[in-house]
Amino acid sequence: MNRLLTYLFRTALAAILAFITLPLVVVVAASFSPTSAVTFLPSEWTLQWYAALWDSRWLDPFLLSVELAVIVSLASGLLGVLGAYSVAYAKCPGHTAIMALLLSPMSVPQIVKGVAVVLFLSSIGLYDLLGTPGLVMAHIILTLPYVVRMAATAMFGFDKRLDRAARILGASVTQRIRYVLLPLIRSGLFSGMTFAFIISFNNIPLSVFLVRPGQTTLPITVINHLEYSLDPVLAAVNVASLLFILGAIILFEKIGGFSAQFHGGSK
Amino acid sequence: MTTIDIELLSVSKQFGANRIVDDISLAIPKGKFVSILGPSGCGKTTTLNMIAGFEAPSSGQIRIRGRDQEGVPPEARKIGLVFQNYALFPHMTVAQNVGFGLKMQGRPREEIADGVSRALKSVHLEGFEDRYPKELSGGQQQRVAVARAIAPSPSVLLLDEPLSNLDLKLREAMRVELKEIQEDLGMTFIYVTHDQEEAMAMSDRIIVMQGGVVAQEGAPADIYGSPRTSFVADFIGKSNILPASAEPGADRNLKVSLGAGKAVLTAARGDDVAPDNVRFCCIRPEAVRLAEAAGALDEPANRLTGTVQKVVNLGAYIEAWMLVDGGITLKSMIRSTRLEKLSAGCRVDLAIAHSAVQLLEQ
Amino acid sequence: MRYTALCAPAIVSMVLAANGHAETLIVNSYGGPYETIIRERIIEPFEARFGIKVIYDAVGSASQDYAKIKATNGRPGFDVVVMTASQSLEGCKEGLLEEFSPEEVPNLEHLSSVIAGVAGPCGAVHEVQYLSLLYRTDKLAERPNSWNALLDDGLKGKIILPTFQNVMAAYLMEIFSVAHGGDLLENIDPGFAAMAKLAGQSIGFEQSSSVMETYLKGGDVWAMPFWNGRAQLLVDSGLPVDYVLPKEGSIPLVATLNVPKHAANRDAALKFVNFFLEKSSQEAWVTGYKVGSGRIDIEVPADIRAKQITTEADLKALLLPDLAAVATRLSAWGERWERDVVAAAK
Amino acid sequence: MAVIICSTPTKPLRAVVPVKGLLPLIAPSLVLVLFFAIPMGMMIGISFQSQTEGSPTLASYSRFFSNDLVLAGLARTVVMSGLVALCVTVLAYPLAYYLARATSRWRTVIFALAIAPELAGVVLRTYGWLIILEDRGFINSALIWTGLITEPLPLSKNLFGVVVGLTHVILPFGVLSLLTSLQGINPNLEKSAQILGASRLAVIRHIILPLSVPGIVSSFLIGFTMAASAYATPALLGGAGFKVMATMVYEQVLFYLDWPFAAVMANVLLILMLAAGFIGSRLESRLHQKLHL
Repeated sequence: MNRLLTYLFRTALAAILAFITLPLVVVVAASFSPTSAVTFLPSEWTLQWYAALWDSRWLDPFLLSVELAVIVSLASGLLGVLGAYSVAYAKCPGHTAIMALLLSPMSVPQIVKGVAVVLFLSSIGLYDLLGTPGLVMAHIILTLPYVVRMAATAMFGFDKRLDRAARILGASVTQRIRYVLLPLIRSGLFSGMTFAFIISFNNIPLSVFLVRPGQTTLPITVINHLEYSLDPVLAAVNVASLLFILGAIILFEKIGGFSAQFHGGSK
Repeated sequence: MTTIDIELLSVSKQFGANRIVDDISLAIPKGKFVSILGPSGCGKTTTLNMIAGFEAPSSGQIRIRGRDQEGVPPEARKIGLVFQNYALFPHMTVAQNVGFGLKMQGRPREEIADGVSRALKSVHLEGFEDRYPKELSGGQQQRVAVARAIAPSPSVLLLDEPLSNLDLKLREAMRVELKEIQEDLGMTFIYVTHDQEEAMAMSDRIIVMQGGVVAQEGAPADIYGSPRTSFVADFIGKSNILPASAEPGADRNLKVSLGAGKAVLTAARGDDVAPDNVRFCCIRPEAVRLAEAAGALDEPANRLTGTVQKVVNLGAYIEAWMLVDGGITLKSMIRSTRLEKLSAGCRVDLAIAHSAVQLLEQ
Repeated sequence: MRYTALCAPAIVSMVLAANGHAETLIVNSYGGPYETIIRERIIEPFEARFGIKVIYDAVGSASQDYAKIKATNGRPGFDVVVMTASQSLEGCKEGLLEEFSPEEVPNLEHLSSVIAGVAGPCGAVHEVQYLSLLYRTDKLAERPNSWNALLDDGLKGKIILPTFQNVMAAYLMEIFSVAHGGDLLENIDPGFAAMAKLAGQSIGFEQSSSVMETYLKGGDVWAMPFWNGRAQLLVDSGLPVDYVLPKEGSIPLVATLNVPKHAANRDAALKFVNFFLEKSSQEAWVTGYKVGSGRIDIEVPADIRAKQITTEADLKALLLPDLAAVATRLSAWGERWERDVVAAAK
Repeated sequence: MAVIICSTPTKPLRAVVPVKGLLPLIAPSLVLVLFFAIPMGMMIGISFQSQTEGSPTLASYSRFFSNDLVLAGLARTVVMSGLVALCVTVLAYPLAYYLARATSRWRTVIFALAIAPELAGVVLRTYGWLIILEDRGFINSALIWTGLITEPLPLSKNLFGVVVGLTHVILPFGVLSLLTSLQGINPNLEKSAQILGASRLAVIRHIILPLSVPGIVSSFLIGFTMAASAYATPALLGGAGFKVMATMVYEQVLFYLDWPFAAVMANVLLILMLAAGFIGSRLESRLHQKLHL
């Protein structure tokens, strides 16, 4: 009976993992297909689509996307820590309501946010913020809830006696934050920032309205290309950016331990 | 006639290259209170987990009521288990917690209710049926945990440091109670702990573990009175443990040299230690007596002179450190009635019975 | 002054823009093959003649571009944008687009008045395509010459339709309406009736032209409505396809150059519009991108003339709906499309 | 009221910390107000405008609630989001349970795989699914080849395709919220139940499931709200045959240019999600009390 259950459980796990990976595998396969039709299991293999990526029409948007994602993850990391500090650590007055407000952008469809931001900037005459600065701000709105949530979870679990211990040893507020709080919430913060990075890097619905002429992000370039042709270069772009993000995550993991907070030790 | 309830035959457990339990064999008699005692990391919890069936031995055999348990999952072993942190189900009432085991056996509702009230009665928690665990104190939670474990009437109850989360007073009260419950039910208790006092207070037998092996097994008094290794001597109670060597002396006694030969004591000859193998000598503090009080001793004793170095008052007793001839320091435990006579710097005459000088091989 | 801090980066970037470059112009248009041809045939000659640096922006479809102009109240960040006559009219009405004057864009005079009228005063027609019937030459026995060919039993499950959010859909409906005794605007019941039948033939609806293309390329679809400019690109790519302008006529896709009301580089933008409308530019564009022109005085090879709209007669043969009136009906038609056409496909 | 709830037990802190605690909020709230609250306020304002300039009107709202196509779209959105939330939770549960309990080195690999969909762009995921689900896609070709079917099964351009695609996209979020909850369950509770005679199935039914209900609720909630506001996946996998609120908002903004109506749709969607969030959080706190966690 138990052996059967274990077997069933393993089979279910394998099936779920197959469900997760199948579409990715299919696209990876398509990116090596020599014909322009996107097919599964191409009969021949080619790297031509990857070679085509080394071109400013893909590289420039890629660099902009990277720049954007870095700025957005850093900024929302900073803002997220501040917000989480007030809500989860200092437990300011009305912290539950404030937490709900900080998370509220999550429940607005992105296109509505995009149009709203453009409308707002235009209506107060800040046309020059459209483009990369506006894009940064809009992406921060998008990513902030994730960072706040993860940083707040880490801070809720923070043992306040540690703070008292540091205080009795003479540490000032800033020293306590710098040497006690931040190191202990680091993995929560970093996973929030990693999410921010990924979300910003892959975003389409908000960016469509905010990219500036001549400065386009990678996903927007992909979508535009899609209007004209549906060829494996798209698959190649996606596979390449997936690899890039994986690399970025490994880097984050090295710095901050992205998955650390999801590993064991629930005490 | 005592029957064997649980038997371990050459059981080992390895995690990677790490040998946590190394070839231990045990036989636990039915209806006894048996403690597995050892410092953290000695393999006692792993042993418990193997008996419970949460971990499979890497080699060897575990038998419960004579049956090999290989491949038998925990739920089919019909034993009870009490955890250190109680592990009460937070979403169930006391009654639901205690009745869980009976419910799992598919017993009818009346029988479950019956079993629950019987179990709660034996831990003196009648009237708490509808409370939730978090509404109870630590001691009450502990009793619920015990009640839950005994409700399905297992023949064996495993207890994994069940008292260590309680404060001292409560812990001492619970010791007595646990022992009473065990005797009332006639159940086999296997009690894992690192607290030697606890083990001494309750057990019929103690199994001392160290580094994955059984260091000594026996009745509490035997283990205390004649520890077989310096580890056991040190771990159980207080003792003076000194590097020593021995050679045959007069009257079938042994001559024991301490502190590089500067002090010599006489020890009664035991049968189990060859003089050449002696490495340590162990003297319990209460065996280091003041000579005047020892006058009445009807057995041969070593006589020494020493200087009191330090005195610590423990209430009923005092603990004193004496520097004796030959430059050796011995700890002594003396009844407080003689307190007024002792202070640092006093010269005192001491007596240590030959039989109290124990010789150890390791 | 509350916005000083926020404005600072903007001011810096404006200063940099003013000092760092010579005159620049931002042109928003399409990507893909379009981009290659417009760069070579129009933008590079323009840069050479006027010494103005053109930044090419391929982001967004015409409707996304228009939404952006609307949201920014005429300051979308680009100076010239390629849209269609419908958006030219709408933008003019809303005051979001620059009205062209003959003084600033003299070449407007040379456009056929028929077609210039369609786009209104804010749109400079630089290209005319028409809705053609694109088909696989290897699958269809004979060349179709009527839109009704799409309703043939032989094409059941072998055609594909655009979704209503692709403007081809509304135009196709109007064409069928006219072909079946209705008109372009009021009496469109015959059009929807025909579309419902067509939906029964169709394997489905696709929003994106490129996805529609893949069905044709893969041979799952043998015929479909398609803008003839892109149809020609497919023909040139060597696929066994061809396209016709069926006898019932067709509705044109009148592509326009527009300048948003508050374009940063207005003068250069107007120069660019005028340049694109010059005879030589129009000839270069028509022969390069294989489309029709609103200028009827251009000289192009006979094979192109045969397939493209290049003459007054060609223009007069087209069905020209009142786009402003169509715009007000679009929403109602969209709902009717859901009820009559999409439902019929299931 | 709020002060009482959130203040720390020691008295001196009560007076000082909460007010000081508000200071760090200045920067994030400034950003939120400027780039979220005010713009959203403007969107709400727009929903009361008529398409041509004029005085405030409820015309777009009455149009919304009297139009059967729009209401059908709303119903589709709710059904789709509910199904996605269900599928996400059901599929995420075994994964999260495995991740919460496993100690082997496979754990890291499986964790990476579980969040992999999130790393890939939406185009990659959706086109992957198209290739698999299309009429001439992987599954249909395979089934036709084996002779099980002669006509392709309708796997895309309908509810099924959208639910599959969205479940795939949202699964990582479900896994993360369930993981947090499952990791909070003391493994000794499972051992206790087992030693009391509960089979693996009984342990799941009586211990794991009831104790992870808060995680299930939050996973369901995340699934619902994310599905309801997703645009790209329903657009590409649902197409003309399966329109939901998000795609309809997009059409109104870009194609019909009826922004007041788009704003009404967006607001209704927003209210739907806020309602779901409210019910969910109420349920969660009720459960916390009820389960005595």
